Amino acid sequence: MINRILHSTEGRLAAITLGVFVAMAILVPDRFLSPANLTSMAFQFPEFAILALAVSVAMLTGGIDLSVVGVANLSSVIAALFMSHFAGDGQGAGLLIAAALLSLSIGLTAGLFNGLLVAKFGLPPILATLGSGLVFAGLAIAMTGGSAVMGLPPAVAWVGNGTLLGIPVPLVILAILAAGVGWALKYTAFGQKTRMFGANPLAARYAAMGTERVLLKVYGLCGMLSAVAGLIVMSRANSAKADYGSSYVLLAVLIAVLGGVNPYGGYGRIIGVVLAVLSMQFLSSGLNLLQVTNFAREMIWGILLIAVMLINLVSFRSKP
Amino acid sequence: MPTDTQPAPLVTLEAVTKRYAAITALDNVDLTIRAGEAIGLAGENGSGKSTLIKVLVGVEHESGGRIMFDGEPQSRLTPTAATAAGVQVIFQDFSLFPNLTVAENITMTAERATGTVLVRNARARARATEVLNRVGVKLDLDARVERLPVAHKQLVAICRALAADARLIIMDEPTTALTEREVARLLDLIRTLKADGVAVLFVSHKLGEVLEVCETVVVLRNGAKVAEGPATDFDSASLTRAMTGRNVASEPPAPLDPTAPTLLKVEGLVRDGAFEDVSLSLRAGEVLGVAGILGSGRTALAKALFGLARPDRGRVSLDGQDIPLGDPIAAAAAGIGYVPEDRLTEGLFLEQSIAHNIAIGRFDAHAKNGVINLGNLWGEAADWLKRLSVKTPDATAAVRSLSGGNQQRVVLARWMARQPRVLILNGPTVGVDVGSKAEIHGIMADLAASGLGVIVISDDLPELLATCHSILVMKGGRITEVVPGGAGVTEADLSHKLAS
Amino acid sequence: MKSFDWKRNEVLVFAVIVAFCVVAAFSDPNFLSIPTLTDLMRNSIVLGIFAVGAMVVLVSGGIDVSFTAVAAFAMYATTVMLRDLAPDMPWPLAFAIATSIGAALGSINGFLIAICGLPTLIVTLGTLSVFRGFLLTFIGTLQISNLPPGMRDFSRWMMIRGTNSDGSFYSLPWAFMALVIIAAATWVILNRTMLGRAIYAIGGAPESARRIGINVRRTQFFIYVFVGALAGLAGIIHASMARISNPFDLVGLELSVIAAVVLGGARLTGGVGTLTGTFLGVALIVLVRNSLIVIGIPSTWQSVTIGVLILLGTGLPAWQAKRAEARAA
Amino acid sequence: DSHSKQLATVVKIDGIAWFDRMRQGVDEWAAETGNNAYLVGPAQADPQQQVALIEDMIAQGVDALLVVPMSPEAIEPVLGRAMEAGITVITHEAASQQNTLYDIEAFKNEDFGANLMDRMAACMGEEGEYAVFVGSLGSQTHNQWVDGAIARQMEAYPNMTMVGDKNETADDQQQAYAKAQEVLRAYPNIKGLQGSASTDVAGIGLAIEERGMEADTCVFGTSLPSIAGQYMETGAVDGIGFWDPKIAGIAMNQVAMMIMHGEEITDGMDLGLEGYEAVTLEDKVITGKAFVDVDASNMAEYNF
Ligand SMILES: Nc1ncnc2c1ncn2[C@@H]1O[C@H](COP(=O)(O)OP(=O)(O)OP(=O)(O)O)[C@@H](O)[C@H]1O
Ligand SMILES: Nc1ncnc2c1ncn2[C@@H]1O[C@H](COP(=O)(O)OP(=O)(O)OP(=O)(O)O)[C@@H](O)[C@H]1O
Ligand SMILES: [Mg+2]
Ligand SMILES: [Mg+2]
Repeated sequence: MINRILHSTEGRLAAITLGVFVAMAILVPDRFLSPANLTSMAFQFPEFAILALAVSVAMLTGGIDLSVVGVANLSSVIAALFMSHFAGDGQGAGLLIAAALLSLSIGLTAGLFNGLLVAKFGLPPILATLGSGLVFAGLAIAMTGGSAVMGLPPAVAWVGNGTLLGIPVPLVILAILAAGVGWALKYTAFGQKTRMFGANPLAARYAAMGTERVLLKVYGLCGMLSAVAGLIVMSRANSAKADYGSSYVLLAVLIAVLGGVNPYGGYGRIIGVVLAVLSMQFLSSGLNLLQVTNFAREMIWGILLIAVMLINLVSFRSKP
Repeated sequence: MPTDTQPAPLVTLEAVTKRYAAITALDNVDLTIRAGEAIGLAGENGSGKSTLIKVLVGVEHESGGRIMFDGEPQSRLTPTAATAAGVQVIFQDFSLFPNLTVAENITMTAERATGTVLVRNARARARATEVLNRVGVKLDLDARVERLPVAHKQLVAICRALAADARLIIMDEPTTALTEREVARLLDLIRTLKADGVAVLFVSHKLGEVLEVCETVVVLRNGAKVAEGPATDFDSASLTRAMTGRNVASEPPAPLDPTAPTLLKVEGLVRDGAFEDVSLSLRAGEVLGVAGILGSGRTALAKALFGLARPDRGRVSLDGQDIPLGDPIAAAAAGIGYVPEDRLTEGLFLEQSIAHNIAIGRFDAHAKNGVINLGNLWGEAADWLKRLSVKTPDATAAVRSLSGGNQQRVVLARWMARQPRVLILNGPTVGVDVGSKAEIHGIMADLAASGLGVIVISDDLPELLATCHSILVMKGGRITEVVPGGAGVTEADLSHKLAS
Repeated sequence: MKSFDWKRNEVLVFAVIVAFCVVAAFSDPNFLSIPTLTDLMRNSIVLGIFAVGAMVVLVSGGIDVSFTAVAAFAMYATTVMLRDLAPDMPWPLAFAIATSIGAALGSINGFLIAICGLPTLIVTLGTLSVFRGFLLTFIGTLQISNLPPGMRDFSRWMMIRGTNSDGSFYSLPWAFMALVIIAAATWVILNRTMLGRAIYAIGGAPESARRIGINVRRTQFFIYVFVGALAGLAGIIHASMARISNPFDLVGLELSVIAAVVLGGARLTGGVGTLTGTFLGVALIVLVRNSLIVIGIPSTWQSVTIGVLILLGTGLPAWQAKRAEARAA
Repeated sequence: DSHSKQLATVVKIDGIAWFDRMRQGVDEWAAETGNNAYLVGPAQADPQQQVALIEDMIAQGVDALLVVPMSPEAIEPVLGRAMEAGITVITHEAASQQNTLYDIEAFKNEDFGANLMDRMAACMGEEGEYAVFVGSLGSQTHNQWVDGAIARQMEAYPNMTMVGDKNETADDQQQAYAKAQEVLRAYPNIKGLQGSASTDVAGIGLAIEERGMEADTCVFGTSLPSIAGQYMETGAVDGIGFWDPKIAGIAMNQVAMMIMHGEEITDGMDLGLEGYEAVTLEDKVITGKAFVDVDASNMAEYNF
């Protein structure tokens, strides 16, 4: 049984995540396991986990989305401008819903733009999204002059800071999105096509699969996920700005890869991504409690990534 | 015969075994190759031919047994050592460098063998030109190989092997992409090589070629050597029996019902630079062959019919309904299917499961509001595996694990599951063994019998003659003639019509 | 005879550069001047060396995002070493040390990629974090602005010097020669040696390369060591010219460098890339980054401009290639 | 023991000279008072990472949080949570911060900017073109300095003109250098350049040195002697202004301690620290008079 678990990438990752958790619980037992710390962690990781989810979906097709943070900020800046413009009218929740829909549609549009670049114009995804990410971030700067948009209605705070039945709202949103994306990849025609396209784009074309549509949908989905992450960031910062979370791009890529998503396409499971996010967060918070400098944390992430790859390698080789 | 005066054989294999995990790809194979000798290596798909070659040149390492060059045992042979010993290979997949030029590809191995550190362009180009002349083809030395048609790539691969001063040239199915004329040229070349004392190990599914050029024939089955003897002892039938362990007979196509309705109608189709003014019609139950020499536009036509390329002018209609041009999805929806030339890159999702490879076109059909009924989907895939008797214990295994013939059946099953009206097969039996080949021909006949229209593009003239009701001859992008299939015309006639 | 291919990326990028210069010259007649040229050349040195390395890796079918961390590491470690142990060390020795540190870090990439066979993107993404994290955790975080005299001497060593009509100076440091030498050496390796052929070969078809006896692992290992060494050298040149050794520097440039190289026609899938294209790509990026004020684009729109440029620069050729492919199909 | 408190100073980014100087102050203060006071900062200059770090500090159960915000707006909610949890929150360089007990400012930002302008104008002979640089267009303090300077120029120096927009340097010396080159090319007659990020004047100074324009230009800005010193030596940079982050760090910890001990902060109070001898209190903002003017003549007095 244990052997079976350790034979799958996700199984090994689960073991590692558990290992990190136990190690931290032993090293700083009182504080790591304290409710305050557990809640704090639960508030922290959803925003970049959602970005990692978006990157993973793009990676499944053999692409990548480096524009996630740009999209998140552009959509939240526009939503914030919208809300601060109408905030005086006092209809908090209604305004929030309208703003959320607006930001989702911005995310979708930005994502479709990426999809268009990749599918119709044949740009390599890494450059298409690098360039479009700069454009999205740049538009947000141009709209705001670089400063933060404030004056949001109080209802906004609930998205990033509230709880639902005692569970942090961002975590609830993440759970719904992860489950939804995981389910869609497995049980819908779109999900199956995404995976198959990633495995061999040329053969997908020869099999009369609508490859352009699939790519458009994939990047559109990435854009919407990014917009959700943007909403959470906006709510947690109670403002929107063009450069929030700019360090999350490479982190999201790192998490996706650590989660076992094949950057060349065709393989990846959402459960792996979730486990990778958890192990990162446990490590990160634990090391903070141990007062290890944040630079060491960066190093340890890198080591973790390479170590997981090496372990995968060794266990692939030792298969009978 | 006084054995002591005879030099040690060029290559000797003693009880060579190669295992990949559970699979025994080579099982105690003995083989001797002497200077100036051509040996034909025959066997069905997956019988171990390519593996034998890889072991012989150090790309893979034997799990047991001994390899000797000139009587010297070789321990842990490397490609460099094999090249140094004068062994050159034309790999089944050509193993060329698509990003390099023709000249660079041809001279790469030879130049490396000289041990030079610096590139000697002038010398290399002279060498490449010389070899190209010897093979009798004209190619632009500076063209990137990725831009060449398949046949030219194969010629480059052949030239590369010739450019090095080889003592043994191994040819793993070197004629699959070549037309009759080029094959004849290659066979001539092999005779010259032999006269010069070069040995040739010739692997081919085209039994006629093997028997024509080789003096000895070795037959592998399931990795083991099952027959060996002078070529004169074999004929096509006995060789087939040795390879498959049974008799395979080809049947002529069932006669076409003269009242069958017209399915596909193509009128004045033009794609500048590829084909001109193509008109044809295909009836239900008809198998239509397309023959032509290299670059005659057959593949371009097939792709245009399937929407992978957009024709400049003309109409295509199915059951009287016009099909939008340049859109494979519309073509597939209208009922046209296409089994591509290159199975590995265009046909299969190698790392994905066999079931996925079959189901690729059926996701939408089994989905309601986008949600797939997985039970039905996999059930259907399993059903097709059974109907086409694909040999695999497990539909969830990666399709890579199947042999060529079974892989081709998977691609066929994918299209059959979509119940097309017209199926276009491009090189349906390329790299497929005799046994599987006959079965694939059987599947084609069944399809036609069930009312489909089938278009077959092939370089294998006997195949076209045996399976088609009529055959279109394409030359320079135009259909120049329509000849009847079956016994209506002989292979030599057809070959002449193409070449003239 | 090779016929000239007008559709190559190089031509396109060159045309964009010319167009940009024309617009800039119209809005500011002083734009077309020697100081502009020397400024651009000076600003291209470090990016150019990085780009050469990135190009070689792309040609071999890999991708390296860790080179900026290697450069920062080599640069800062060398400065610290000089400051604490041998302040009077002449610059050639210091440069040799930085280059060796770069090569050593590159060999870690090489080991993981060539020997262990891990995917290049993942490895270098990991080592990017590791090198940077190690540098900042164990070697130091404070920028050193009092550079050892050797490094300062190097930065003041001018190849070209002149006075403008308005009395200001322009100058080009000898550091530019480093770029020229590296370009020449890389050109020889790629185009005139069998090693270079092997690099193109493994980028085009690794399995075929293995079959004809090219030692793929050794070649890959060499590439990552070479790129590491280049990065180390670029790092120390950067510190010398900026007169400051800042361990936070450089990291973050990696994707722009890769974008410049691809702009110049190198393929992300490997096997294709030229030095001419690479330098044109670098020139374009440097030009745009440093001349937006001149053509009147406010800095709030800078990010959009560079983004659009990357999209156009990679998009037009990609679209052309796609159409050409559709035609050839 | 029960008197010892845990005070976490969370800064914009860890590892740079400025905050290392602040750490010195925090460490000295901790040693002196016997409290567990320390300084932390994110590895990258990203407001979200600072938020995450503050979350972790709250979870650790610190008694006081002393924050130098990367972006005051972004940390409003998390500081709100900290205050709800009963943590004593003090900020620095964030006069607009809502969720804080007190914000400590070394000086009034507009005054500081105007002071730099006065020094630059004097150097320029009160006439000619000048340009301004900010670390980022979104940085409140940088913009206040520069706006204060521009306002001062408008009212007092009619013969001076600003050329171009605010130039953004991303707090990066290399970018400041490239931007300065560009400005020098675009406006060859320029006489004044004013920087905001501590690395701005260094980048500008390098560009000036390379062109040999040390004597023709006046470069002023916020910086530290350790960064700008070598350019002040050659005259490429003419003068810098700053406040001592070490004292600011001590001030934050001190004020927090006073509050936890129930002491009240009043207008005109003496915090017992250099430059904070008579602070003004306006709403929540405690403002000192702690700016230091440095040029080549007195730079040797400051070793950071
Ligand atoms: N790398 C490998 N790993 C596992 N099994 C392999 C590998 N390479 C070949 N095989 C297996 O070894 C057997 C022999 O394969 P081989 O390619 O030598 O056959 P072949 O006679 O050349 O067939 P074909 O006519 O299709 O070229 C097959 O069953 C194949 O699946
Ligand atoms: N003589 C030629 N040499 C090279 N290319 C040619 C020549 N004639 C035509 N072509 C081009 O080659 C392309 C490929 O032709 P196509 O593949 O349709 O030929 P084919 O007869 O189907 O070949 P095969 O079936 O052997 O692949 C066409 O698009 C055409 O533009
Ligand atoms: Mg084979
Ligand atoms: Mg063809």
